[in-house]
Amino acid sequence: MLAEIGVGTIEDLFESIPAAVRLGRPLDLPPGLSEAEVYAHLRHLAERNVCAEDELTFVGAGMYDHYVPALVDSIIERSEFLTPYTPYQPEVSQGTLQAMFEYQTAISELTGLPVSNASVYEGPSAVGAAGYLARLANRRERFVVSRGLHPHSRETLATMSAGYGTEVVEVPLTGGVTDGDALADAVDDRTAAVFLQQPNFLGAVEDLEDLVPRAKASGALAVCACDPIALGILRPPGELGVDVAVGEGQPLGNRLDYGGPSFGFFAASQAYLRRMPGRIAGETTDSQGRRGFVLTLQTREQHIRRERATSNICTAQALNALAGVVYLSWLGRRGLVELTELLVARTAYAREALTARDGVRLAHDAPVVREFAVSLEAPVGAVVERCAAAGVNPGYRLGIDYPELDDALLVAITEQRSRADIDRLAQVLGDAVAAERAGAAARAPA
Amino acid sequence: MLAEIGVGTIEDLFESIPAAVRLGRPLDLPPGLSEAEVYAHLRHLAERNVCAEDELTFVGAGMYDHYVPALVDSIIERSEFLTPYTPYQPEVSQGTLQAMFEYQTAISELTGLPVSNASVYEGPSAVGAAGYLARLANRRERFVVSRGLHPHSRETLATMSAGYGTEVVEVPLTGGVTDGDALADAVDDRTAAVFLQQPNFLGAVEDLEDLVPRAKASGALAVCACDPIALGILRPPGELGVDVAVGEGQPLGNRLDYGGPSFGFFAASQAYLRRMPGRIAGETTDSQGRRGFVLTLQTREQHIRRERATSNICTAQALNALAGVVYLSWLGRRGLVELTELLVARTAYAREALTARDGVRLAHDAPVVREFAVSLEAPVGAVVERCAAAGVNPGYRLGIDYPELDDALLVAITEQRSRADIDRLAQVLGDAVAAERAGAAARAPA
Amino acid sequence: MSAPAQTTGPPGREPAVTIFERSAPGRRAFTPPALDVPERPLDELLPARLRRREPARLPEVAEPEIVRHYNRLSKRNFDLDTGFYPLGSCTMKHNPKLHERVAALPGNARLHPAQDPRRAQGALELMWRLQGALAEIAGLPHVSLQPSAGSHGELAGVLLTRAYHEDRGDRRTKVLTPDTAHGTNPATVTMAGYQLVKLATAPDGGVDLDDLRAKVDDEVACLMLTNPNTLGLFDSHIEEIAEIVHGAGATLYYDGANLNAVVGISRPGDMGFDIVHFNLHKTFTQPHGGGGPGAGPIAVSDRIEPYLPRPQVIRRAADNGKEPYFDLDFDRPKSIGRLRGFQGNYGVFVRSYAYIRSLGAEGLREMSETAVLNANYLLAKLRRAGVAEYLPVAYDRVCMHEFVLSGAPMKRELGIRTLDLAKRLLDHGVHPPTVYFPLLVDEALLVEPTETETKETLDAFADAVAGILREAAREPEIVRRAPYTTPVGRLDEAAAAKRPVIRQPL
Amino acid sequence: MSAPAQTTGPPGREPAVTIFERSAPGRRAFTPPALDVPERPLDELLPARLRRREPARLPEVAEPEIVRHYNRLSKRNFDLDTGFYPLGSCTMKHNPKLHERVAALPGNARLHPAQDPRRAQGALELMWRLQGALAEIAGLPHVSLQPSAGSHGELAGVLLTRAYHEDRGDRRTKVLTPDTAHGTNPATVTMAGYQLVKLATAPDGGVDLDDLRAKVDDEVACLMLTNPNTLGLFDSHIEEIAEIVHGAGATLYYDGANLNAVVGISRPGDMGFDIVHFNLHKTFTQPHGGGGPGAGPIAVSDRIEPYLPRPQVIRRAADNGKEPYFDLDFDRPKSIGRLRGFQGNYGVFVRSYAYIRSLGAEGLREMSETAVLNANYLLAKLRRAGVAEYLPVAYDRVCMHEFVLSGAPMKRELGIRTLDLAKRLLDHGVHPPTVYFPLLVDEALLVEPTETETKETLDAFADAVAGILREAAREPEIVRRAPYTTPVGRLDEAAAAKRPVIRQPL
Ligand SMILES: Cc1ncc(COP(=O)(O)O)c(C=O)c1O
Ligand SMILES: Cc1ncc(COP(=O)(O)O)c(C=O)c1O
Repeated sequence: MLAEIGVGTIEDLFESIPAAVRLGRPLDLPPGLSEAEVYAHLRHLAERNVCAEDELTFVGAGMYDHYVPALVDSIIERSEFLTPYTPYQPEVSQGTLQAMFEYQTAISELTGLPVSNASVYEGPSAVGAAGYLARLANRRERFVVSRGLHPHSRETLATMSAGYGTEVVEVPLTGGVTDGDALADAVDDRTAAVFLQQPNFLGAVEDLEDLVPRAKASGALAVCACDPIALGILRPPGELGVDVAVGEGQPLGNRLDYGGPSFGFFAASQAYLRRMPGRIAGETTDSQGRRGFVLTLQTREQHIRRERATSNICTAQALNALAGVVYLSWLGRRGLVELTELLVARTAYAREALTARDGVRLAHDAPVVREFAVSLEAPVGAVVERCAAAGVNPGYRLGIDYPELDDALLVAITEQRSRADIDRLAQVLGDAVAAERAGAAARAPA
Repeated sequence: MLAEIGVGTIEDLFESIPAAVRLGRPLDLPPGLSEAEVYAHLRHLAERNVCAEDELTFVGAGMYDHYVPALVDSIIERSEFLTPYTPYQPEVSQGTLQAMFEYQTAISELTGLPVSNASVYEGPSAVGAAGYLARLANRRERFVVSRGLHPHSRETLATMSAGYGTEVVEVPLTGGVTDGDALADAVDDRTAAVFLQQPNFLGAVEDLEDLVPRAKASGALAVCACDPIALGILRPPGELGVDVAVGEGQPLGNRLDYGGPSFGFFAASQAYLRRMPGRIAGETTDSQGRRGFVLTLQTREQHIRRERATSNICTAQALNALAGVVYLSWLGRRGLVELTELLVARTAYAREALTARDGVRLAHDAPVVREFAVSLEAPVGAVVERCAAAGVNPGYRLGIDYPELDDALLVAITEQRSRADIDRLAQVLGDAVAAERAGAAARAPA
Repeated sequence: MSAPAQTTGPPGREPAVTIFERSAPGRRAFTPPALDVPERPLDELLPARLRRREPARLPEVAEPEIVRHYNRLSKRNFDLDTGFYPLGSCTMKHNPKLHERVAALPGNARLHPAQDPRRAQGALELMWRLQGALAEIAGLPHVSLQPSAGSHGELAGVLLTRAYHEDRGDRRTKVLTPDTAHGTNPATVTMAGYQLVKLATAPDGGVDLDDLRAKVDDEVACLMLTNPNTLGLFDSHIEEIAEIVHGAGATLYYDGANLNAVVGISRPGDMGFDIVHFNLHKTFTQPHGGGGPGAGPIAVSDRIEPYLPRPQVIRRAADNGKEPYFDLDFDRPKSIGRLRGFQGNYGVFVRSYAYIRSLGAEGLREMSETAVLNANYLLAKLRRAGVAEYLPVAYDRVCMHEFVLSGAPMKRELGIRTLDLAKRLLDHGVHPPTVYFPLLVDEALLVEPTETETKETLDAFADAVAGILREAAREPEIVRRAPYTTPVGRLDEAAAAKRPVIRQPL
Repeated sequence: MSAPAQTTGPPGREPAVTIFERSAPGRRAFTPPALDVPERPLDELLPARLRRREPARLPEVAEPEIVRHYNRLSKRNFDLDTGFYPLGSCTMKHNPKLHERVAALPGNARLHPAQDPRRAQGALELMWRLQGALAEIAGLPHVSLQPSAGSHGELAGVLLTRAYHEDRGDRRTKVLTPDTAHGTNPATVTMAGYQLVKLATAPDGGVDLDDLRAKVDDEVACLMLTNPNTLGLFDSHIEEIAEIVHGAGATLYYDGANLNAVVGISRPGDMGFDIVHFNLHKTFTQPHGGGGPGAGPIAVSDRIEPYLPRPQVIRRAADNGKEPYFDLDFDRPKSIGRLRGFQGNYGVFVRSYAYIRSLGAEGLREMSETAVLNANYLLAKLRRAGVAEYLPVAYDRVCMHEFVLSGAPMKRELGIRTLDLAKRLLDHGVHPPTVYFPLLVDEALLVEPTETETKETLDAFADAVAGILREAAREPEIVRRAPYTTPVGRLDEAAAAKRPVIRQPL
């Protein structure tokens, strides 16, 4: 091959690289390994993680241990979906493009909004992207954010705001839900957008019917981050005046993967069609009138509009979104309802089972779908460790993000947590709290 | 749909079944479960097995813990290979048929025999099938079998002999290998076939160059069961006059699967082309002269020849054979040699490392490729239990099949057992033997 | 405008190239682990005279080419996950994806068959539970999972029959099978050392009872039957047949390939059968893999039990009041012995067990009801589509899970053979039914839709068949020269058999 | 004779039907676990006013139809495992199958991101090791794995630049990018609140140094570069560029999309870059998935480190002389904060780490050497095949891992646009190169073969291009109306944008 090129050595091909910037030594990395050795090494690393198969876990906090049907894996593992690039050549990408179209339809159905893109990175960055949309749409410079919004979303929004230049003010929670009056006070005519979450981070279902009109009172956009599973039973945000609905797509057929890859969904009302970030698939016909699909409205995008693009996103999460629409097809129209009703029933049961134990109280009594918060009359960290020792992960420590809830635990239920599992949690958690209190009493001065 | 058929109820469709033979009650089986529940149930069952990921295992005895490359799974999981039936319609089965043709070529290369079928069930039944071929070929009624043949093969041959009417006589081993003189004495002009194994069950490499001519002296067929991996370094049986070479295909890219499904390979000299059992793919052309592949020589088979067929086999192990040829392509011409040379080197090392420990002796000193036998000066069962407690499975207890080797252990090495692993085995096994001997000494009357 | 010739065209349509032809010296996918033991001359370890002189000429290819090669090959297959596959007698039902997942769990996939039973309790329990479920479904108390496929189960069954008779000092020489029997039945009879005697089929499609009475005698060891039989018809005289056969001291063998019609509805044991084989790759969803793997467990009555293959999976009561545990029982003095290595196709058992647990008692019965419903619906639909004139049903009765059409009139009137129809169906994106089986029916077309197909799919199939018949009436040549849309056209099988090229010349 | 019209033809060729159109009331794949808690009226648990009135109109389909639907859809895609995919700037190299296996290990796939770090040591160690490897490859000491893709890494990088300057009380307003830059660069600049200033390209394809000197001033926060750039050329003046940029107090940002050319050969850090992003889905084999997932980790110099996103994966020395352990560090007062939820696209990290361990130091260097060799070989081969007359290389220099041809003469002489050539290539079973990028080059064709392709594949591509040019000279209409062998022909994108139908009307 070198002869064909007309050079003597491979070295010659790198002549354009000045000597001064050549590495001139081997990389300081270990030598290569055979496949069996790499597999063994990674298996040993993986075994040092305590995963959802190793303990009975009730951690949620934005990502949930739902069962991922085998059919989802079998489809997304097909090389025809797994290995192609973004569908730049529609004639040989109809599979991906039609799947995007189907995905957009499903998200539109869940959110009650007519416009969905084909995915963004994940939940919190989707919130940041919604902020950018609002910023460009009404050129205002202020965001009002409910404290019920996922802490990662609030932080991501703040990080991105430092770039596109917006200030972020927070509205407190009362009784577990966003304080409507405080919200109304916080919103003014400089407010670009108001950010809510449904259900909010504490699992509480927000009264969007009340909040959204107040949020939009002076022309701000209403943005709502949603749990897509909960949307199976809750009023769709679009029905309640929300302008942009976003969220973390992981619960829809994506594995936990220690946090990613998953996908973010992004839906909006018709008014923002041409301000959407990311890819959008659209239906059209070919030269012979055959139905087909293409990437459309590309003049929004970075590769065409460059510095005037609605977003800089390029590679997104197409494969994860495919898993999402396959999962939703697997659940189906009735299945999603049945799933959410099961979650509501088991969550109500869990709420009672846990609070029936001494030293465990509800942190709020707002209605919930699949996650709720309890306050413990014992140090949460110590209680969690006792539970872990018993093979139970009782939930997420709210104190990590909410100093005011340092005594609270956020408990999530999925269809993989049976009544027996919940009873076990109540037992183990109750015992741990009791043990900690006993210990504290013993340590207390007589 | 019932209306279209013109009946009132589904019951009506079963009228031809007399009431007396109707079940008339629900099956006494548990009610159905959701996918997540079935998965959880089977995962819990699987966790109650100690598999090759849970212990350091040196068990072989016909099936080996080789690394199965991810590429093999990714190919055999493709629904186009996984779900079709036997390729009865060649125009839409070229994938399967060409893969069979490639597989036949690879097996022919390994065995040094020109004719290979597309697979039989597994190793031992392949030996039985070879017996049936010989029985029909020369109508003789006597089989001579080396005691080095896998005990499962010997038993399967006996089971099938009871059907097609042959008697089976056994030739002993001396020094770990088939006794050539005893073999010569056992063979007579009533002998239909002589059965050898390479390497034999004790891991010893047989001197086929010496044995085969003696086996064939009075017109019997020479049948040899082979370890396909060992054939990467050993003289191919076809070169040494073997008429039929068969074997267990599991080591070629098939998982252990607690014994199956795997595949049996079956190769023979040209003389037996039309006596082969099972499917054979052949090359041909289509109406437009395009190259293609079909199932050929079908007049041998049960669906055409019926009671005069060369075998009753129908469904075989096509998918497992596909894994086999993909694995052999992955190893490649040089890779198979390098793999076997590594096995030979590590096995020699292991033989020395183990016998360096007190109370561990070679059970035979014949040359070996990847498996060898040691004798222990302590009760093997108790030693194995001590090793198991230390997370090591030291090998297969030969006493199970060879009363005369009740003190012996058969130890197998694969590329997944490193020098460090072998050192650990030597340590654990040596300690176990020592402990048992100490115990025995203590118990012994002063 | 169609694609000019010089293009390779879409994937799967390019000329066939084998993996050996893609080989180039020095390429490789596998790299061995580094040699970590002291290097020693090979001759010391393994004398040169025992070693190969030339490496086996395996292909030299890197992973990307292997992946592309087999990926493209796969595109030259039609498969069940792509379209309708009504291949009669093969029960091409959907294979749930869950089954591949559970079979691949390391505790199953990487469990060595020689593992001590005490350390394989999960696998043995699964096998034990599967045996119990199959026994209940068969209506026979004892099960061996060992046989590797249906035909292997048949061999086991006839060998059991032999052992049973011989144990009673009764040497019999003949086995009966109806002329509708699948080829594996007669082939098995010979392999098991018996002489085959064929039974005629009565006008109603069942066994000709007079012929049976005439041929049954104390030389007959066994009658092998399929019920519903290969015509898709349930033999209503089964009780009488059993009486006659048992009256002569012979055993009655049930070929379970058609069990999909009657699970939870009628049990072979209750019909009077002594021995039953199951095709787990048919009724119980093991994917067919292009010709296997499968599994052919057998269920038997008490009198046959002593002869079952070795080892048997059993549950032992533990002494000192501990949990009972599962074990392999080798201590079976009257056993016919092993039929294969180790314990059977365990990976297949996992899938079938998962299937039985997913459906449950009710689901299994619904499975059979729907299979029979779909078959009768398709038959009615075909009639309505007007195909009966050229493709009449061979036996005009309510069918079970499948039915047989005869292409004889089509051949007579239109000059189209069943084979032509089958090939033309390929252009409609469906796999043809089984053709020319059972042999009894002239130009037979054996159609088995299975329970996992939708009404829409069945309707589309009926329309396709009707369309082809119309097409044939107009322009028979189109059908005779089909298929057109497949990777290759009709292949020259005669040439392949005359001058067999069954391996790549290297 | 071609297939008569009424046949659906081969799988993947049938008319498009959506999963919603396959829906039929009452069908389902999912069945929920039985309700195992006391049943209570829903209104008690969740007030009706908060609940949906109508279920979302998701499709009603059973597993077999879902499988077939997406299986058939998949056959309408061209993919890397099927054929050559020289999509410039996208590094479509083979994705080793091992990576999917290790990513799917339960310890990875089912690990919750909020798991206590003490119980996620394996994952954190993997991330820590990957950070170290990427730092060594970049020649910059500090790495954050958080960004989800290249463009996300760019945003992180420019926000870091902003934080760096502002922390020093230095408010800057402009960011420079060359006119060859990828669209994500300018889009990122705006998103990060900066004003974009474009730099001209010199005749040698590098940055126009005079233009740079003219435009650089103390308002400039950063220069974003790709090196080798999107022309596939290494900018030999990189040291001088760095000097100029740093001289003005600005940072130098490295867009790592083209890193595949120089791994182990030349390091961005050594070139003077302050911030680098990696595209793990390019250089480090994460499969592209039809548009993601990916990951865009960043590596930075000491002065940028304080501002890195939160949390960082660190190794802590344990007190009482225990093993050091791995942890998430949130205590980073100057951090720009989070860019996303949790710790990043961990599944992508697993694949990239497996890749780095498989290749090792030498393998990684060979990877880049071969990528550059293949690109130059293909360029030479194309020349020899005589395409230069119509498709000259845009900048006639030794290229790195990719090169740009200009279709301008082809358009002029033959009336064939680069788009036409691309579409006709589809009929040859290869994916076309990137077209119309970089914008700088008229009728651009950006070709990146990657290191995992064989000489045979490159030769076949060169022949295909040459053949199309000959064909175009003879009968241009054939090329202008291509493709012919794809599931659909050229699609009307204008209509799609004019009257957007972006969801199924239900
Ligand atoms: C009626 C009948 N009997 C027996 C068999 C043989 O079963 P197997 O292919 O599993 O050996 C078949 C398979 O097609 C069959 O249809
Ligand atoms: C040169 C260049 N920069 C940046 C990007 C953006 O990377 P990503 O798609 O990962 O966001 C790309 C992707 O095509 C690219 O080619």
